[in-house]
Amino acid sequence: MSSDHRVRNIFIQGAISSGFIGEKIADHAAKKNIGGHSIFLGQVRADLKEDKEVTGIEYTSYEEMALEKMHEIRQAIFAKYELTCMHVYHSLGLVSVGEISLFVFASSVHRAPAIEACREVVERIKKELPVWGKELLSDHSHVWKENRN
Amino acid sequence: MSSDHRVRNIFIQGAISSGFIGEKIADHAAKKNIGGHSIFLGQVRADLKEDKEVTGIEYTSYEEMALEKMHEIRQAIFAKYELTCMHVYHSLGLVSVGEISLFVFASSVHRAPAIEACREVVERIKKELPVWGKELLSDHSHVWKENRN
Amino acid sequence: MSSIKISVLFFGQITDYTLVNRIELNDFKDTDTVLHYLKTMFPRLKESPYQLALDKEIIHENTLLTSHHTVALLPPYAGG
Amino acid sequence: MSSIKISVLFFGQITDYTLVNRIELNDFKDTDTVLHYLKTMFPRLKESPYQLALDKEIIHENTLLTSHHTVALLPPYAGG
Repeated sequence: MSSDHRVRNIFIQGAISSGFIGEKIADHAAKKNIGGHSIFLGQVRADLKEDKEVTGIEYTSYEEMALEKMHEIRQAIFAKYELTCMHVYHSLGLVSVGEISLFVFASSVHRAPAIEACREVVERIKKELPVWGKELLSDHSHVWKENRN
Repeated sequence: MSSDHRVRNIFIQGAISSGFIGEKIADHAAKKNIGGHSIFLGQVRADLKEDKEVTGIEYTSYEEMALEKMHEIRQAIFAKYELTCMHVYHSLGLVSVGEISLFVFASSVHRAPAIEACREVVERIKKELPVWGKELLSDHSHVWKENRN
Repeated sequence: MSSIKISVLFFGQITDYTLVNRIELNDFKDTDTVLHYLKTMFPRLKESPYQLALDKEIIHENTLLTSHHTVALLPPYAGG
Repeated sequence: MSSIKISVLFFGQITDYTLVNRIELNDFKDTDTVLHYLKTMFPRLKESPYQLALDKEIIHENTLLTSHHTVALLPPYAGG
């Protein structure tokens, strides 16, 4: 089911809404062996870049490669942690400041595997997925997002 | 605001709904310096106890003491981690299998403080808050929940 | 000498045999005396794990009581 | 000898000066020859950090090309 061999899509056009996140949480009420969920949400910040405020990020990806890589990460995480399920969503296109662009959701019987897996997946996504973010500035210029370690 | 000295209530009567969680996430769209949210959700499992299935947990607490303790934990966490804000909700009364009884929500500019603070708060809540759970079994008997480390 | 009036609170599995959440006691000078009395009243307390709180602070030693003190018997926590 | 036809994909900040996301090239025998050509066409590539992927796999050495190969120039990732 959750740890199957199918390559899944993770990309969502535009921001990930809080309603969507709430629905995904509700979907797990039927999984009666889950004891803990760990969720990470990445939100777009109004950083100052070259003295101008970031108003949003336009995400692009080498989608085919990203989905294959994500599949590989997923397989590795399921091999390493005893998870009930895991879901990953990443935005493409424009996400405005204050909106959510990354949603990682791991669940397990006891809490530790969900918490550790969620954290590791976030780190791997940021390091290993071919995704780029064009930070749009208040004067309509742009800079390219750089990830911190 | 978030790191103030007021003792806040954390208790919610009954289960914590996915709609409530979605709303709390949406509330943070206005905080434009947040880059990462880390969320932990505790969900009631249909464990087998004495060969009978758990159908729900009835939570009770020494509320006054729990709120003081939670306030102390909160102050320590804000002193240790650079957080934008943190929210904690715990159920009292009946929470059925598949429903959520604990919601910890930490946010920060960069992801690491939110992730580490969320995890530490969950561990401290389970160890340090005077809360008890009566696990109701399918034959109307009960056992008392014991936390694993 | 005026009477010392204290409250005793029971929680979790302890209420399975105390059947009440709270009792009021008069004229117990310290927490050891209270515990001794409670163990007579509720023999299962002798096999139950619990911590003692005095006015919401965990105590590990016998402590003198004054009026309006609240003693609480706290079985192992199980929140979350 | 039949012609070798490959695609080259550009991403992120590299597209600021390539202005296109994709070009098709004919008769380049290996990835070094492609890179040499691209650096002539887009001099800013010489100062840009990137990794090279051949058919979605990162490569670190010069690699022979055959038709339908896809070469991608990937600047540092910035997902999340």
